[in-house]
Formats: sequence, C-alpha cells, structure tokens
Amino acid sequence: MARPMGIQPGAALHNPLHAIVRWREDFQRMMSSRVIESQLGFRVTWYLGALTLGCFAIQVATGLLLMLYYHPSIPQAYADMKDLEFVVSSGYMLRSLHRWSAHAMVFLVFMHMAKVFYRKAYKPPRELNWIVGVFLLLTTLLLSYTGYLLPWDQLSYWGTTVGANIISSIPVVGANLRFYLLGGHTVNANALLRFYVLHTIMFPLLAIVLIGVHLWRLHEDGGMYDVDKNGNPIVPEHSPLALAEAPIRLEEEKTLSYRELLFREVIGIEAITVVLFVLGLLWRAPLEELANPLHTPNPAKAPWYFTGLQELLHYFPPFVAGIILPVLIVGGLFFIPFSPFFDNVTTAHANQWFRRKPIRMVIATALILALSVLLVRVHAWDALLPALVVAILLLLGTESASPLARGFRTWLSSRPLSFWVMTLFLMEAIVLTAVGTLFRGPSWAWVWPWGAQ
Amino acid sequence: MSLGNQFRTVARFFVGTAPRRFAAVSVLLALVSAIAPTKDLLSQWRHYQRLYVQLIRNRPDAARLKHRFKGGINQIWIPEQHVVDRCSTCHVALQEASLSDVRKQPFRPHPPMPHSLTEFGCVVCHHGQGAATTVEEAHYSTKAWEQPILPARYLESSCGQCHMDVLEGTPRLNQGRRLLARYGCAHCHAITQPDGTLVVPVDEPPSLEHVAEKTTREWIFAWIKNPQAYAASATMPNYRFSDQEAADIASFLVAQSTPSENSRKQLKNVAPSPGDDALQAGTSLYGTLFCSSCHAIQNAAGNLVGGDLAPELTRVGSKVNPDWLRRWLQTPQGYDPKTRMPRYRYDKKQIALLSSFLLSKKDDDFLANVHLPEPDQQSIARGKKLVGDYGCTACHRVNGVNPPESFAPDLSRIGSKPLFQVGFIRGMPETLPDYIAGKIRDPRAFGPALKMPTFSLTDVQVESLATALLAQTDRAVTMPPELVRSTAHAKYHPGGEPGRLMEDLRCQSCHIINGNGGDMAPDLTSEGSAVQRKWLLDFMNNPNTLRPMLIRRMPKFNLSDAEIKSLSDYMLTAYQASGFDSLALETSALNADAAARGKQLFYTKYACQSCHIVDGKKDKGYVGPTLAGVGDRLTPVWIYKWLKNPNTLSPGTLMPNPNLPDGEARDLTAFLVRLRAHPKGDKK
Amino acid sequence: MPEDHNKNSGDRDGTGLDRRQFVKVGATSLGVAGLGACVFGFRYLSPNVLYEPSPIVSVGRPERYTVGSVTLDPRFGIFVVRAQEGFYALSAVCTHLGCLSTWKADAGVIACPCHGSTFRRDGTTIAGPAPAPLPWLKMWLGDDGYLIVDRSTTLPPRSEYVQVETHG
Amino acid sequence: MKRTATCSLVLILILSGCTRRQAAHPLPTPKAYGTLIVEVSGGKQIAGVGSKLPDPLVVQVNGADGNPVAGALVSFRCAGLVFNPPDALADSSGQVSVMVQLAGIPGSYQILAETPKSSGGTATVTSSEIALGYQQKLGKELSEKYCTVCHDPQSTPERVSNFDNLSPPAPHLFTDGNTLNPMSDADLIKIIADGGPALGKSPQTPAYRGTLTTAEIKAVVAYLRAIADPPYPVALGK
Repeated sequence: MARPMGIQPGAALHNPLHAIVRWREDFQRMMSSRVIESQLGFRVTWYLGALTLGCFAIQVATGLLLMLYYHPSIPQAYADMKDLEFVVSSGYMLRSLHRWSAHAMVFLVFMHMAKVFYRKAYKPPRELNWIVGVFLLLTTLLLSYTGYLLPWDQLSYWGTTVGANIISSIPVVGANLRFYLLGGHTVNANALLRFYVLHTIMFPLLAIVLIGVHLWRLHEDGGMYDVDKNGNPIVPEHSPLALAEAPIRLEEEKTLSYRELLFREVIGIEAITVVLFVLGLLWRAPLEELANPLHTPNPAKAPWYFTGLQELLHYFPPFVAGIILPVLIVGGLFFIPFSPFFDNVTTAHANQWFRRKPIRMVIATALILALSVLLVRVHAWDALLPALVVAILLLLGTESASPLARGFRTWLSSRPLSFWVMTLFLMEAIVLTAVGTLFRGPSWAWVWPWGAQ
Repeated sequence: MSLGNQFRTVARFFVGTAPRRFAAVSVLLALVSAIAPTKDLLSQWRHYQRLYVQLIRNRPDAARLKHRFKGGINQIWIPEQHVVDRCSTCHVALQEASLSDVRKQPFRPHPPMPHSLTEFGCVVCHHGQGAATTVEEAHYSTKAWEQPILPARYLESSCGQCHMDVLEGTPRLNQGRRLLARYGCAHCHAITQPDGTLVVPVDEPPSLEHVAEKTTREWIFAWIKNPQAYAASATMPNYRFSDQEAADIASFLVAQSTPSENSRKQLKNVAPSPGDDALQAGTSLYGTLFCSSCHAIQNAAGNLVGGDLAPELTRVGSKVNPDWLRRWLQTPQGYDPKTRMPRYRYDKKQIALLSSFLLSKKDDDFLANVHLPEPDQQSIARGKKLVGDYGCTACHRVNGVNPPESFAPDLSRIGSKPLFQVGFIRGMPETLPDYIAGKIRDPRAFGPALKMPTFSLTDVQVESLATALLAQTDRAVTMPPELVRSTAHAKYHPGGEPGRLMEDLRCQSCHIINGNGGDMAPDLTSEGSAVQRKWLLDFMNNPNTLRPMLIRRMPKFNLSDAEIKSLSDYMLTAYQASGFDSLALETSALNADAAARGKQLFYTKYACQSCHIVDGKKDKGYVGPTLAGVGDRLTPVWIYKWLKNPNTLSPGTLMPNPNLPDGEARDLTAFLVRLRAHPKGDKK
Repeated sequence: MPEDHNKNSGDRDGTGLDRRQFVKVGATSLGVAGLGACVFGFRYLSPNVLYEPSPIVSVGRPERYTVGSVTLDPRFGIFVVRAQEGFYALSAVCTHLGCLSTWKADAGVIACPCHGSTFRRDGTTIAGPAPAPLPWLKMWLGDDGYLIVDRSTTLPPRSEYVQVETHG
Repeated sequence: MKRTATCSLVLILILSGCTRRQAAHPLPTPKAYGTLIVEVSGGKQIAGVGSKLPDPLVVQVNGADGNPVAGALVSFRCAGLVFNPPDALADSSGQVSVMVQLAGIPGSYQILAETPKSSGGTATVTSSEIALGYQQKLGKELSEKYCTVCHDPQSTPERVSNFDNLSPPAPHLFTDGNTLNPMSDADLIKIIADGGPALGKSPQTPAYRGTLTTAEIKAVVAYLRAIADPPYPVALGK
C-alpha cells in the first residue's frame, strides 16, 4: 500500500489532521476491491442489493420520525395513526412511504436473492455471504411482520392473528412459541408492545449488524463475482481459494475503483425513492377501522408475503405446512452453496450431477412428477402449476442428451440440480403468493380479482 | 431533426453520463419529496380557514372576530370520554353568535342549545369522525370510519341516548317513543331504555280467548286482510296474509274460542222500541255518557271525533254480535278481565239504547264479498301453525298457543349496529337511518320470509320512530343510572275495598295516580289536599266538567252512595300533596276588604278573566277551569299555594306562575274563597 | 449547457463542469436540500395539536375556604388564599426552578422543597434563590357558584380580589 | 427500462384523475302545455331541519281558458331541498303533488314550481316553506303549549281557541310580521317575561318569568322570527 502523501513519519501522534487522513485510508482500503467496467451496467445485477439497502435506509429514516408520534398502547396507537394521517404535517406522507418501502424491501430482497443465485454469485468463496443473505431475508420478513401490527386497525390485527396462528400450527413447540411472541393467548396490549420493541430495536439492530457483515464479506470476497476464461471464479490473492497461476481474464478489461459502482447504485437508490414517493402520494397507506376482536373481516389475510404460506396451510395439514415446508425451504437455501452433489461448485471438482446426467435427470423428473401427484390428491391446483412447468423443462433437458442438441436445450441440460430446486421454489413462491393475495376472497374461496364470483 | 431523435438527444443529455444521471434523479427526488409539505400548506382545513378570514373581513365586528379567531388545528379533547373532536378546525365560527345570518357551511354558528360544546364534543350527537380534518373522512362513511354524519332530521335521537324524560326541544323523539309504546313494538321487540327499564306497550290488544262470542269468522278474515279498512285509526299491523292463510287463521280462532264468564250470565233482554226515536235516544245517550272521551267515530266529514284511548267504533255494527255487546256494556271484565274499559253500571234501558245506537253503525260493503268455505280440521291446524309462527300470541292471548319467547331481534343497541351486520337491499342508500326507516315502512321488502308485518304509518311517524330507535345506541344502554334523567313510572295499584272499586272502575285508564296511569285526565296524586269533601261527594255522584272547551269529560259511573263515600274518604286521606299542612293560612286574613282587593287584582291587574270564568254573564275565557263555585270546590290553602306556584303542585300545568307577592296571593284567595256555587249571604 | 462546453479541460468525467463550478453547484444544491430538510423537520417536529388540559380550572365553592386560610389545590398547583379583602389565587410553582411549593401552616410561610425558597402568603419572597415572587393568577366566581382560576394569565400582585359574601 | 417507467407513471396519473359523473336525470317529455300555474295546497308549511314536510306541495297547471291541463310538465327547484319526484307530468286534474324534504339550514325557502308554456318561456309560482332549527323547534313546542290557545283563532278538536273570548285589543297572530318585526327581540322577551303591562300592553298576556327560563323565552322569540310573514329581515335587529 503506497504511503499516503504529505505525512512525515513520527508526526502522526500529535497532529489532529492525521486522524482524518487515517480514516480516509481505512475507507480507501474498504473501497480497495476492484470492479470491471463491464459489470457496472444496470443489467448485470439490477443494483438489487443496493436498492434493498436504500429501502432499508428509507425505513430507518421514516421509522425514526414516525416513532416520535407513536405510542405502542391500545387506544393510543390507533389515535396516533389518526393524528399522523390528519394533523401532523406531512405525517401521512411518512406513513405511506414507510409502508410502500416496506413492501418494496421485501420484494427486492427476494429478487436480490434470485438474481444472486442465477448469477451464480453464491459460489465459493461467497458461501458465508450467501448465508448472511438468507438471515437478512428472514430478518426482513420478521421486520415487516412485526411492523404490520403497529397501526392496530382491523387489517393489522387480523393479519397478525392469522400470522400468529400459522406459528402455532407448528405442532410441538408452536403453541408456546406463539404464547411468548404475543405475550398472551390473544393479540392484545402485550403483543403490541413486544412487536413494537422487536420492530424498532431488536430486528433493525440485527439487520444493521448483518448488513455490515454482508458488505464486509462482499469486499473480502473480491467485490462482484466474476469468472476467468476457463470458468474459475476470480478471487483476491489473499483468499485461500486462489489458484496457483493468476486468473486469466476473458479479455483485457479496464478495472475501475469501486466508487464508480457505488455512484451508480446511489443513483438507483434515489430513483427508487422517487418511485416510492410517487406511489405513496397516489395510494396512501390504508387505515381501516379500529381493531375489533369481535368481528373478523372476511377474508382475514396475512400480509402479502405470508399469503403463500397461508395458501399452503389451506391445503396441507399444519404439520406439513407449518414444519416440513418452512424447514425444507430455509434449510435448502442454507444448503445450496455447500452441496457438491447438488451443485457444480467449481470446475475443479467435477460435479457428480454432471457425470451421470441422463439417470439424474430421469430421477429428478420422476421426483417432480411424484410431487405433482401428491399435489393433485390434495387439490392444490395452484401449487401444481409450477411443479408441472419444472417437470416439462426437466424432460426437455433430459431429451437433449441426444446428439442433435440445440442451444436452449443444451443450456437446460447443463443446469445443475440446485438450479431446478431454486426455480421450483421461486415459482412456487410467486404463484402461491399471487394466488393468496389476488385470487382469494371471503372464507378463502377462489375469486377473480375483478370481483366476479 | 425528427421529434424522435430530438427527444433522444435531450434524453442523452440528461441521462447520458453517470453524473448527469445523478443530477437529474436528485432534482427529481427533491421535487417529489417537496410535494407532501406543500400539499400540507394547501390542505382542506387551511383553505376553509382562509375563506373564513375573508368572510369576516367585511363584517361589522371584524376586529373582534379576527381577535377571537385562532388559526391552526382546533380540537376539543375530553380524556374521560375519549373524545378528540377536530370539527372546530373547519367549523371555526361555532361559538360566534354574531354570524347567525351566514348561510354557507362550515361557517354557521352552532344554534343555542342546553349543552356547551366542550361538555361532550361534537361526535356524541352528530356522529361522523371527530379525528378527521378532511371533509370526506369526517362526514362520510369510509373504510376507516363507518358512522357518517347523522342527517339533521334524525339529530334528536342523540338527545335520546341520555334523556328519558319528555324534552320540549325534541318533538320527533317524544312522538317516536310514544309510537313505540302505542303501536306495540315492545310486544315482540325488547327495547331497553337508558334507565334500564324496558319499553312498556300501552296498546292493550284484546284477548281472543272467547272471540267467537264477539264476532264472526268473516269479520276476522276481513280484519286480518286489512285492519285499516275497518277502522282507519287501528294500530293492528297488516301481515299481508294470502286469502287462504287468513281463512285458516279465522277458522282456527273461532274453533279455539271458549265460552266466557259473561256468556254464562242470563241477561233479561229488554227489546228496545224499534224505529227512529230509539236510535235518536241512543245517539243522545252516547253523547251524554261521554263515550267519545275514549272512543272515536268517523263523522260524515270523514274526520275522527273522540279519543284514541280505545278502539274506533265507526263500523262496530258490522263486527259485534248484539248479544255479546249487551253483556259487554254491562260487565266488560266478564269477557276480557284485562280490558281497560270500566264497568259503568248502566241500567237495562241505557244498555238497550246504547247497543241499538252502536249496532246502527254498520258498513255493509265491509263484509260484502267475503265468502269463506266451511272450516275443516286441516284448515284449523294450518291456522294454529300460522298463529304460532307469526307470533300473534306476542300480543293477543289465544287458547292453546303460548306467547313466543325471543321472537324478534332485540332493538336495544340498534342505534350502533355495525354496517357489516346490516342487510341492505340493492340500490337503497347504505346508511343506518335509511335502513331503519326502510324496515319500518316496508319490512317485507328486505326479505319475503320475514315475519314483521307492515304498520300503517305516515312519513312523519316513520321518521319519528326511526329517531326513537336511533337513540338506542351502545351509549344509551350502558349509561350509568345516576346520569339518566327519567320520570320513573312506579307500578301503583291501591289495595283494599277502594282498590277493588278503582280496579273495577278502571280509574287509572285515564287518571295518573302516583305516577301510574293514563295521562288523559288530571293527576289525582294530590287531589286529597285540593278538594273539599262535600264537593267531591257531589262530583262523584254526578260528574260535570270544569272546562267547557274540552270535549272529553268524565263519564257518569252510577255509583251507589256507599261506594262514593268509601272512595272519597280514601282519596281525601291517601292522596295528600307532600309537605302540605292545610291549616297554614290563618283564615282571619280572608276578610271582606281583602276579598275586595282580590277582586280588583283579579279583573284589572292580572286579567284572570281572560282564561277563567267567574261571573257566567261577563267572563268568557275558558282556558282554565270555571271558578264560579271554586269556594266550595277547593280548600283555601290549596288555592293560596296554587297561586304562589302552580307548577310545583301540578308540574306541566298550563297556568303560568304569576310570581305573586304573599299579600296579593292572600287577597286573591280571599276573593276566590267567597265564590260559592249557591250563594249564602255575603257574596260581593 | 451547450455541448462544446464538454471539451472544458477540467471536465474529466463528462459532467460539463470543471472542478470550481462543480463545487459551486454542489454547495448550492446541498444548501437547498439542507434548507428543505430543516423546514420539513421543524414543521414535523412541532406538534399541530396539543393534548394538554385547559388552563381554566374550577377550584370548588368559596365556602370550602375559611377566612385567612391558604389552601393548596394539588390537582392544579394553585394556592387559594382567602384574605380579609377577599379571595385570590397564587401559583404554587416556585419561580426558581419550577418545584411545587407547599404551605407550612406552623411557620406561616410558603416553602419550596427543592432549594429552600420561602414566600409570604401574598407571594412575595422571604429568602432563598427564588428570583421573583409567586405570581397572582386571574380568578373569578363562575355563574354556577364555583371559583374559576385561569392558570395562563397572571395579575400584578394585590391588583384583584374576588369578593364573595358567604355566610360560611 | 426508464422509458417504460415514465410512461406507466403518466398513465397512472391520467387514470387516477378522471372521476365518474352521475348520468343527468332525463326529463319526461311534456304531453301538453299550460299557460298558468297556481299553488293548490302545501305552501307555508313548517317542519324541522332536514325532515319531510307533513303534507305534499300540490300545484295545478291551467290552460288559457282556465281549466286544468293534464300532462303538462312541472319541475320544482330550490337550493338545498330534495323533491320526490323532482319533476313530473300533471295528472288528469292538471295537478302535481310532490313530497318535499327540507335542507339542513334553518330559515325560509322559496320553492319555484315552473311549467313550460306553449308560447315558449315558463310560467312559475313560488311557495315558501319554513325549516326550524333546534331553538325554533323548542320555541314552537312551548308556544303551542302556552300561547296558541289565545293567539291562534283556528280551533282543533284537541284545542278549542280562546281567541274570541278575549276583550280587545285582540292578541296578535304569531305570523303577523308587520306588527312583530319592528319590535326588537329585547321588547318581545320583556313582554313574555313580565306580561303585557311591562310595555303598556293588555294585561291579558300573563307574565311567564316564573314558568319559562330565559333560554326558553329566547326560543319562543326565535320561533316568532322564523314564522313571521312578511319574513323577519335577519339583518334588522340583533
């Protein structure tokens, strides 16, 4: 590292300016990771990570301001919402912005995870970063879930009640888990206070710590994920995974300092803030009647990102939907970067999945079809759709083992098993959430979004 | 340079390089984030406050108004009642009486009323959403608040939440509550009032246990089909029965009828002399017995003459069986023990004349086209089922069918019925008042299977009933009893021999005694300390009237002397006004020259003759009772205390309190005491 | 900004501005943004609606207070004093640092518990760090027979007495 | 990507801007034309604010020869009032009767009933209705209880008028604007409270100070002002 200009040795101790220079150096080192010009474009990562961070920043900013007017007690909470809506100057704006950027943050986190996966940016040495990412995903969901109850109107009360009952569907530990979460048997003053503390202190702190680790790992693992000419991921020299010979780049690329990407991401964040402001102005955060435990609005839906789970609960008994599927999903997400069999980690360890491809493809297709039969028996038609699509794609992939392989089918056949599992999971999530939010009317019956029964 | 690439160059200029893109987006962000604060400046309530400042600029007392006007959000905050009303943010001039000529809302002052604004806030009476500062959220029913502003015509219902007593300023509410009791709503619907008591029906539907003796199957059929065709003022509702159903019910009612106590008594039938003179005598007898005090008959011109306490007799001839009528006139309680009709102890000749007059009140075409098939067992069984299903026994007593328990919904909290529980018909305005008014006007429109009958009510009556029902809110039912101002009606029935007599004569059908009874005749609660014994005995024997202008008079009961004596003694001792010693006035002061001064006061200073008649020839005012024989009638102390303050002795009396100094009151009493019906010596 | 400006030597990254102009534009835009934030912050932080009890309070019927008595009404922090000349009200809030002072009947003084200031029954200071006497508050007899005090308006001492002829 | 974002934004703004306007109520086509319209009954009624008038307002359309014209179109207009039906064709006897619901502000309302004339233009008649606020309703109740027995010459079965039994000067009708309007509120309050002699008027008006509170007396005066005919000029006295 070149010595910073203008500082004589030994002058550091009693020169106050020196402290500033040293901090600039630390920042410099933080920014030391390089970025290749081809990766600056929006198309590469859609700046999703940065946008999510931007939304989180908006949440913290608006959240702090809202906290100045919010008391987490039963009659006062709803009255404060009314005050914010009608009396506090531009209070309604902060509330709408807070709610819209909450929705945006959950959406962007999912998109970010999918983009990172499909860009294979989770490959070593970035497995830890992927794990931290998954934890951040859970934290975001919990942040949104706890924040959903705070306005204490009918929507939030019954959404939280449904969410809490989802938790209680975990057979053994569910009931008392719910009891500790709500601080009682029903959603009441204790629940509001606990959700308030979780939402304003615990989870934001957890999120900030995780984001810190996430960004630190990002720079430690060499910034943006990139692959050299023969497919090996480029890692910084000090990384244990560095190969003997230096990585050979595809072609000569101008490497720029990280600041360039950061600058573009800031533009992205500002753009999404503008979009959220406009959305907030056009569709204000809805505030319904004061929570009334005696009347359940029909239908009582959990927040939109949980309607997928609620949809599952509609089909499967609580044990399956409450235990097996969530554990499977979260476990699967954690397991993805570590499974040699499951994923072609690097070309060096040839992927077992690759070697005996036809049999693997056939087994995978059989597994998917078995899943479809199960879904049919349970009449889970909407969960069936993505499984069928994945099955067809798999079949296309196995078919292409024959010599006359064409572009798309060869690409398909070379996808690792993790690709299929991830795609199935994402499509299931999207379809179930869409059905749960848009196509479910009173008493969870099927209804077309435009209201015709 | 086509438009397309002109646009492209400009776009490239702005979003070309990253810094420019950054600049463009930042400016956009600044603009967008500035929208909300500026929208705050243009908020609705500021607009109205600016309009108000312009309005008061050119008014005569502009300076004072300007000084009193405080901009910004104005709020009435009453923590104990959880009231946060910000209505006065836009309705700025609520307490500015000088703006009463302004017609444009929201700048009208609040009309003078008994409660101050900061006592209860606005929402407690006007509903709407107090916390809102936009018109849409405050006045209308939105997702966040279901109760829109209460329409002005139903505003009196808000008074009914706490007040049980009859208020002068709420005619609709008072009429609505009277109708609730009079039209028998309380027979089926339980309605708890703010003081915890249930609404008591006062319409006394007749018992049907012996209906076969009284009338014919055809009449019952025609009556059930359309009661109002028989008697316009009938409060019996119309159940819209089909012909078959009505016939079944009629045949069942006749079949279940059992012989009454009356039917077993032998009544030597005095055949009235036929021809017009009997009818003439009957009509005059009907007049002199003052039957029109309770019963009404439609005269030729078509308007009802008489009271509404008892059924209308316009077409009674085509209803009742003559033999039943004669027995009824002799002892009504024999047929229906609970009837409110007194036993008048008519003699045979009077009964004959009266019944010939009543039977002449016929309307032949009422039953003209009613031909019923012979009643068979199935028809009777169907009739019985119908009577049970439609809850006739909630009002009428029928043999073999006991009254239904919870037959109709409890209306105690209908005023705050949440809208999601209300089944609106497609196309009707979706508000609670309209739902209630619609349900009263035509219940079957809400569902053909509903059992609620249709009442014949005018629009104004429906509006009053809706007002009375809208008063039944959660607040009304959960009112702490000490806050409720109500005229509690005690259940008072005198015991012993006089009690049996008063029961037989049904005194409490017309008079109020100790807060219980009808309000048509004077309140007798403190009659004992008012009247003199001799006058009371004469009056009981032959009741004449003190108020010539009233057509409702006390009927003659033909009591025996012993009965009169026991009744009068009981009244004179039992019904004393509280805190009333009849010797308070030293009679010496009532000498002759005091009487002269009293007369001068009577005729000139207070012009009492404009309402009271003393000298039949000179005075003509008949608002108050005639005072010709007041010396015999009232005790001197009562006259004196009455002159001092009439309202304490008989609350709500028409006589204004003249605020007489003691001296003048004594002189007037001296003058009045000397007015004897048949003068004895020293009458000036 | 014309295209040729781009060739300005100072402009290295295509912003069309050289360093000095960039600093100027940067500073002004930051200034504007900062000003906007301040205005927004100030308007947001000053509540438009206050949930505070109204300064006008009722301190009960005159008969409650015997002649020559000094009674503290703890609900509102007011001394209701009934002197020979009539009634008057003193604020019980010590003028030093706002503690609620109490009436010491035995010593016949009003004493502040925090820093030992003492006052006479007409509010004037006797000793202690209190810089000013206890203020007189506006008091009148309401038409419902209750004594009403307006805690927000002070009167010059000895300026107004409420005459109430009570046979108590 | 940016282009799609901006045009979708513009689209949203347009959609949220337009509002649905109620389709205008179609007027029935007149079958005949009269030349004159006259009020038959239902004018000068009194009702509480916002409530319906007890009896319908009936108007009749007559032709040039004076006899009624069936099928003439009559429409009613008055700011704030709700008519049911707002416009209708005259029935066989040339009459149209309409239920009127008063507006939310107390005061007198001039209802304009108009019918198109065969020779073009419209014939109109105005009838006035009175809406009473809370105070005036209180005044009405009190005056009906204490005052109208002498001040109202018409008798009803329940209340026979005492008007003719009084020695001259006869009591003024409450609607007699010409005598009552010039008197100030204070004078009226004084007469009611202290009786006729207080202003040198006939002692036949008793003193009601002991019976009515000042608020109730003011309510009676407010009622007098509301039903005065010619109407009481509001700006006159305070």
